[in-house]
Amino acid sequence: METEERIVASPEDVSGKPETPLLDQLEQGPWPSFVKEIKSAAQASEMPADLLGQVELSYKQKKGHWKHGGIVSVRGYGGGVIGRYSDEPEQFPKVSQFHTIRVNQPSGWFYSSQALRTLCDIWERHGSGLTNMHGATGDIVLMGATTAELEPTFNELTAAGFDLGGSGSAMRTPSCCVGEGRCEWSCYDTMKLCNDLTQQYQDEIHRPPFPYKFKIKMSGCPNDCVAAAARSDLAIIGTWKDSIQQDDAAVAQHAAEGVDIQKDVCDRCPTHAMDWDGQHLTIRNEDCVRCMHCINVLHKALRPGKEQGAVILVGAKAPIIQGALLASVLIPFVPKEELHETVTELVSRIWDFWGEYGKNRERVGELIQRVGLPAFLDGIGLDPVPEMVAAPRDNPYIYAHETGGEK
Amino acid sequence: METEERIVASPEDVSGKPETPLLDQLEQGPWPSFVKEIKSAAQASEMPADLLGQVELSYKQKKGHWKHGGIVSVRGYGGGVIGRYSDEPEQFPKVSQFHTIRVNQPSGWFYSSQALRTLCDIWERHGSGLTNMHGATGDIVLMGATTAELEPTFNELTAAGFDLGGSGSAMRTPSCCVGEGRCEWSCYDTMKLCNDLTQQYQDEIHRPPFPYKFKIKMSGCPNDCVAAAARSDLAIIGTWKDSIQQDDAAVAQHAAEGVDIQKDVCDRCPTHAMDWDGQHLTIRNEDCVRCMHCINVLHKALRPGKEQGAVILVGAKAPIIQGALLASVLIPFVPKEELHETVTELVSRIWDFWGEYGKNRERVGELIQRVGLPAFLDGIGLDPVPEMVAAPRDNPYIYAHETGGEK
Amino acid sequence: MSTAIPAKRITDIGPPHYEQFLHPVIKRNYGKWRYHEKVAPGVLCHVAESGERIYTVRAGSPRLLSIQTLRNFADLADRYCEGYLRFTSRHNVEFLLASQENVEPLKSELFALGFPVGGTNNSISNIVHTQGWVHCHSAATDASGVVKAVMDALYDRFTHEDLPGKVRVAMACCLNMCGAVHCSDIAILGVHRTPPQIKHDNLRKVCEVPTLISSCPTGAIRAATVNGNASVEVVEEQCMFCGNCYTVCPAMPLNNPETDGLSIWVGGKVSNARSEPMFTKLAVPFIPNNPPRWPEVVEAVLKIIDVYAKGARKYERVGEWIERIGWPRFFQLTGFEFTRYHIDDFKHAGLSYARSAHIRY
Amino acid sequence: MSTAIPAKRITDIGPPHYEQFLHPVIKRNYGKWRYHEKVAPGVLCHVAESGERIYTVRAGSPRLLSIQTLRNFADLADRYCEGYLRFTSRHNVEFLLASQENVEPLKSELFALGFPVGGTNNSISNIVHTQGWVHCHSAATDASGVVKAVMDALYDRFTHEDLPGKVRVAMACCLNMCGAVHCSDIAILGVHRTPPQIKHDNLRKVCEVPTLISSCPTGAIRAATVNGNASVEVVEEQCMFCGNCYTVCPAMPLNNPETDGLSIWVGGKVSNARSEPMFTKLAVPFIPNNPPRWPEVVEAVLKIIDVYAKGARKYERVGEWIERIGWPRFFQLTGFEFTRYHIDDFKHAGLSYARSAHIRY
Ligand code: SRM
Ligand code: SRM
Ligand code: SRM
Ligand code: SRM
Ligand code: SF4
Ligand code: SF4
Ligand code: SF4
Ligand code: SF4
Ligand code: SF4
Ligand code: SF4
Ligand code: SF4
Ligand code: SF4
Repeated sequence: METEERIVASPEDVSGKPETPLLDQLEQGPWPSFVKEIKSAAQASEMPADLLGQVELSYKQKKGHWKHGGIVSVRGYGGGVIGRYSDEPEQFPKVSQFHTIRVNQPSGWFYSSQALRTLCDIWERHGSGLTNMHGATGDIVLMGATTAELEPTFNELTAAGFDLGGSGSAMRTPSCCVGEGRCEWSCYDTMKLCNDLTQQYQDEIHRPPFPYKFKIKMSGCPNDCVAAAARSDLAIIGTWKDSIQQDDAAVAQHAAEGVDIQKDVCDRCPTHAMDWDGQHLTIRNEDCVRCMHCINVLHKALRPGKEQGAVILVGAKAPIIQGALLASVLIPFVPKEELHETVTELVSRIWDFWGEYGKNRERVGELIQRVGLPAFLDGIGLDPVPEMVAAPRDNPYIYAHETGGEK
Repeated sequence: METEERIVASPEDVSGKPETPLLDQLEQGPWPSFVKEIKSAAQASEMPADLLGQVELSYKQKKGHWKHGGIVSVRGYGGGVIGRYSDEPEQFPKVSQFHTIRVNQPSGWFYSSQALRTLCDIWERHGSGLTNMHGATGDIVLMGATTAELEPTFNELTAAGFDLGGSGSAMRTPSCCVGEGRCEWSCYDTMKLCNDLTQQYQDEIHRPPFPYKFKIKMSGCPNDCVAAAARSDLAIIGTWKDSIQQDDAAVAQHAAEGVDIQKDVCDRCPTHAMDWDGQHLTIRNEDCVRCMHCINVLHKALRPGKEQGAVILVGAKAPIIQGALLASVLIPFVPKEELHETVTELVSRIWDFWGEYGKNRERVGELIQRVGLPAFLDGIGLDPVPEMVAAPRDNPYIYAHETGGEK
Repeated sequence: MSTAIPAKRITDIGPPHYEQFLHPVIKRNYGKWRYHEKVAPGVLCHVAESGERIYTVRAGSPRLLSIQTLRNFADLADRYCEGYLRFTSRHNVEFLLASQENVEPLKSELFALGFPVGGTNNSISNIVHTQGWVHCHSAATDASGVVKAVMDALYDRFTHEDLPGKVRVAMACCLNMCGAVHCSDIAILGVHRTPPQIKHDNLRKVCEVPTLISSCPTGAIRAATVNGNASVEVVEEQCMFCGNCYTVCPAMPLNNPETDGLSIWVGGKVSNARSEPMFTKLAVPFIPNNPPRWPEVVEAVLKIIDVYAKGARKYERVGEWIERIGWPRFFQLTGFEFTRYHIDDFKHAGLSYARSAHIRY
Repeated sequence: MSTAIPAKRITDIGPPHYEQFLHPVIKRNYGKWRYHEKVAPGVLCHVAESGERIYTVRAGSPRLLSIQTLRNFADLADRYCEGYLRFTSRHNVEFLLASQENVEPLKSELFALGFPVGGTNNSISNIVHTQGWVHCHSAATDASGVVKAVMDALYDRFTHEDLPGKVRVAMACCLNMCGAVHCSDIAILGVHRTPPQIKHDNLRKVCEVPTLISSCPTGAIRAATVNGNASVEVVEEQCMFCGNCYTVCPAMPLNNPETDGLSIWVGGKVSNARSEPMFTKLAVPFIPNNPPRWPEVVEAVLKIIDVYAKGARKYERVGEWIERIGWPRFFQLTGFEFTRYHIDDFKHAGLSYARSAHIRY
């Protein structure tokens, strides 16, 4: 059972701030130091020093000192703030309330220096001066606010054009790779779609309406630079339908520059869809699974095809509760022109089904695991296609009732 | 619910035997016909004609006409006979009792013409004259005996040197590939081991002692010509530890005879363990997973290594009850000299654990699925090795109690 | 019928020792084989380190054999093989010859008797199969008849070695899957599709109710009192017709001529050659029983072999070929419909969903 | 502290539109990029169809940044980038330059400020991580400290592109795995190893008992009366310390300084390049918390990277390399012990057993 003895952190140094011999060791070494960052923030706020003190205590005791957060937010919103309280408020009064504010990032995490400074100024006025750029979901995380400062911070943020992201059983802040902003491989405009969906679902982001969280992430190609397939309930991954665009001269140039095309490209193609005769590269596009490898390596010579769009996958998540899931294919291809409409329609059907059948704290992926993909497809009105499965069933335990014995 | 109307099979022809217009169609066509076989057996017994009649009825009605078998056997044995009764005994009196006798085949299904004739003669005296050469488990199946003839048949069989195989919750008749009898790839003497184990476990074969059936199958190499990995509770599959034996001249000869060594051999090696420079084949044996493919194709040039033995796998079975299982690795390598001893010891530990923890009708493989491989290993006293798993766990749900929190 | 009953009862002697059944060439070279040659379809020659050779002539068999046929085999063995022969793990018969000259005469005699020589290398060997209506109470279809119809159509594939790789076809008449149907290149499987018809009158007499209830993998069976008898009921929506309840209790038959039939499965294998062993996967969920020649089954099997033969690379087994071209293409090429039944919904179903953006268009 | 509170309350406006934050070169060539060049570690050049070029300089970040540092970044952006910059999905900062001449001066300034340039191509980029003792109630370890210690050791791997392929390292401080720890080349994961310490006094006040009971994936939690209070009990053998009960109920903390610690996982990936995405697999089940520098964790990570760097073929990710050499060799090469904990025993455990005779010796 929990040890009840109270260890006092560290003797305070002359300035009245606690000494932090353990954390100070993390100022050493070449990688930028979060301890330095906290100390630097201490120039403008009293909170960072108490944060350091409490973390030092944790380092000493090998134990966290935060209490399970209660629900705090701004007026009219049901999320966007993670409440956090110290369990040693007497020792560290400045972090007795130390909430984080999730501020919705601009698509692709692009900023002007001016916008960054505006955020800094607001945060200097209202909080600890500490941030995460960014949170794992994608938000700007303003780390360390008292309850009283939430509303004022929010008001300044919205005045400056920023708004809160999601938390709780809500639509979470969507995020996307840089896409057409700076990548030649993007098969649709990830930043636009991300922004459009974020704007479209403001209500679902700010007022949790679901059985549990719902995340959408968008990558412009199968490299999936935003790890959508691992951690979003709906992953929209750019791809193409026609043939890889190929520039033979550039292939030759890569070869001349030392790329071993047989070994490093052809032999690593997952479906062996390529042949290299020392002169010419032939791609059997009907065998290509759009893995991106050859394009990645021959980056000046090959590009995704021209008939672009995305594959939509569903249900990824971390292990809690029933085990981690990778996203699985729901719609094999949506032309980029139809993406916004298709996603909107799909999301609304998924939310309806999930709202009706999802259990408390059951992610969409777990719901599908529980009821089975066929039932889920029925529920959202999608026809089964073989692209949805790695392979058809290998057990003969077929429920064939729906048809009264006739299929 | 079952239709209760009785349809009479076919009008009898002049000879008093039923006409079989449907089955007669199966005498046509080039493949040897089981209908012809049944008719030919009818020369010496009255049973085959009634069998034909009943099967014709089944063809007409699209429905079997055998009753669920009761337990019948010979004196002192608990198995070896599958009881079978017609549900139309009035119409087909000669097959009102139509049991099959499972006769344990000689290792490798080798016979002398004399032994075959002895079996035929015994079966002519006591049964229908119909056989399966062989049953799916491997037995000689004498098909169609009355209860009264079981004991006399058995006595003649044992007098001739034959004995019954297994059925029910027993050790089943072991079987093996031809192995050293006629295969250059056999890494241990499958026929001898099969015969030794069969003799050793006579009691377990004849007097069902287990929660369910237990099957052992032996293949001399990873080609697994007896499909052990798919359908035996214990699969003993020959393999080797050192390097593939290679005859360079013969490799060259294969190449000269038109084998495309790069494409058909190297490119198909699952771990790309081979290089062919047009002249010489180099095998990186440390990468080889002993799949047999290169040996199969270059059958005059390559052979398994000299340090031979077997990998022991456990738990294969058909779907009933919890889904089909392929065998999984239990001991990655046993030198051939130690095989008999190791298998004997292993089998006895498995039977002990299974006897104690196995549920009724739970195969060993299903028991392992239920309790988990770690618990099974503890139970039989084997240390875990990485060869047992395709990959280590991918979920963080680790029960770490056994060590009181310390691992 | 019986005549000579031996005086003393002999038991637990096990099978006769195989050594006495080995051809002298085999006996002399046992465990000392060097390589083998592919002589012709159905004919192999194994060469020993000693230089001695043993020829094998393999003939197809319906497996259900009369003693008359077995005696014919014995005669042939005497004539050409010094009296030695064997059967294979796929139920073919193999004649073992010391002299190459005997190969052709033996082949002619076998063909004349109606037993084709073949089944070796990249051909289609015998269909491993089960009892069906000929002997089993559990069967949703016949086995021998389906096999005969299919093998008639595959005859040339047996006598020729012109496929990309080995193709193993298997057939089982119910979900018990006696054989290795669950790991075959192509499998034909008898299926029931309606829940057991409970014989309430005698259920208590012939079955142990708790065992019966616990036999159901989906927990569909519950204790119930019917017409005053202690019996059981089946929650029909939970039943997937596995027949396990019938195996443990004769009062639970599933046979139903209206709804019984067959299904087709593809892409399994057992050997470790190249790829690891694989389970067979669903291709066609249901084909009605259509005896005596099950033409729809024959057609489906031929279709698969046809597209496989055209599309697979050398040595690729059916499952390896499909993995390379992808399941969508398989359904396209065969014209089989992809339905909700193809999507697994049993225990580990969730792991069968396509978890990547790897897609062929 | 607060000063200028706006008159009218503004809500639901969403984030500012990204367009206003795009560098003019990017704006002009948006969606019209042609190819990119690999200039140097941490430096990319994207070339548009128009011929225009945008240079990217990527710098490593501890992610936990003070406003002072952000202002420094803004100053640099003004100086070299016409005021434009971005952050990456792995929390690095990227400066966007129209002129190649500015690249070196910017790099120098960044290094001088303590922010290394690198993380591109086949280097080790930033460790995606979580809150740890700095902000989360659930943490079994710290995150920022572990990351700092590991990245200090991996510094040269960040500033050089000399690995066979990309290596993505991730860290999460509890099983909630905020991030993509479950799909990373190398993952460091905080783990609890003792069941929740139930606060029976206030459980009823702060939690809904039925929700709490149903939160447990293994059904380990049962209703119970303790000291007269309605509360719950945990069947300890059924608990695998996932912490889900604590997430739904503050009266179930798992933190325990004696038994909390870390585990190491390997071989996951997210990209579809070559192989499909893969989950991370267990390498080291437990390493005790050893702040401030967690030397055993650093050592284990370095060990993996070391053997990977030596053994992998070009472009092979860690998981692909292990699949090729096999797990037994991985354990051999790293010297990590293979234990019963490595063998899965959760829901789909049975499918993780090695189901073939494919073995390397
Ligand atoms: C701040 C952040 C981590 C970070 O350091 O960046 C975070 C922090 C927390 N996460 Fe998370 N999650 C964060 C991204 C993620 C991600 C990654 C993602 O979104 O891409 C995941 C994995 C993907 C997924 O959703 O499955 C993630 C999976 C979880 C889970 C497990 C959910 C599951 O279904 O498996 C929980 C538990 C829960 O929701 O009850 C959780 C719960 C939490 C809580 C709220 C703790 C709790 O038990 O209630 C953490 C608050 C910490 C704190 O005090 O600051 N967090 N969490 C990330 C959000 C910042 C942002 O808004 O940008
Ligand atoms: C005769 C034979 C089929 C054949 O035509 O060759 C056969 C026939 C029967 N099998 Fe089988 N099995 C036969 C080999 C197999 C095999 C193949 C093997 O042994 O290699 C299997 C799959 C491998 C396995 O064991 O998993 C097999 C899996 C089953 C099962 C499902 C067992 C399971 O655990 O999944 C059952 C059901 C049962 O045991 O209750 C079963 C049950 C039966 C019964 C006894 C029917 C029953 O429900 O009780 C069948 C009797 C048919 C009859 O009246 O003749 N039979 N059975 C095979 C035995 C002949 C012999 O001794 O040589
Ligand atoms: C006679 C027999 C063993 C026995 O004891 O009865 C046998 C004998 C040989 N097998 Fe086999 N295999 C026999 C059943 C099997 C089985 C089991 C089965 O089919 O149920 C398998 C596993 C099939 C599977 O994976 O589903 C099997 C997979 C192989 C392979 C691997 C083929 C592959 O690429 O997957 C080879 C190698 C080859 O053919 O190149 C092989 C090779 C051989 C060789 C060449 C071995 C040798 O050097 O003598 C033998 C002649 C093969 C031929 O038919 O051309 N044998 N072989 C079996 C003949 C069955 C039949 O009548 O057709
Ligand atoms: C900037 C960023 C996107 C963003 O919107 O922020 C990005 C940008 C690029 N990625 Fe990425 N990737 C970015 C995160 C990712 C992620 C996500 C992650 O790490 O969490 C992945 C998936 C990782 C995984 O599989 O676990 C990712 C997998 C790839 C790959 C596939 C590599 C592989 O072989 O598996 C490529 C192709 C390549 O590098 O050849 C790629 C290639 C690229 C290219 C070359 C695309 C291009 O033409 O511009 C960009 C420069 C890459 C570089 O670092 O050398 N990017 N890339 C992300 C930079 C993160 C960082 O700071 O390090
Ligand atoms: S996911 Fe594809 S399009 Fe997006 S940044 Fe990565 S490589 Fe470019
Ligand atoms: S994108 Fe991938 S699958 Fe397609 S040809 Fe290139 S390497 Fe092969
Ligand atoms: S399993 Fe191997 S040893 Fe046995 S017959 Fe087949 S190829 Fe020969
Ligand atoms: S036996 Fe198989 S794995 Fe080994 S070298 Fe030959 S083809 Fe490769
Ligand atoms: S598969 Fe089913 S019906 Fe056929 S023999 Fe086996 S148990 Fe009987
Ligand atoms: S057939 Fe199978 S699923 Fe249906 S009730 Fe019987 S045991 Fe249960
Ligand atoms: S991983 Fe766990 S401890 Fe770390 S931030 Fe997420 S919820 Fe908190
Ligand atoms: S920690 Fe997880 S397994 Fe243990 S009681 Fe809580 S919810 Fe259940």
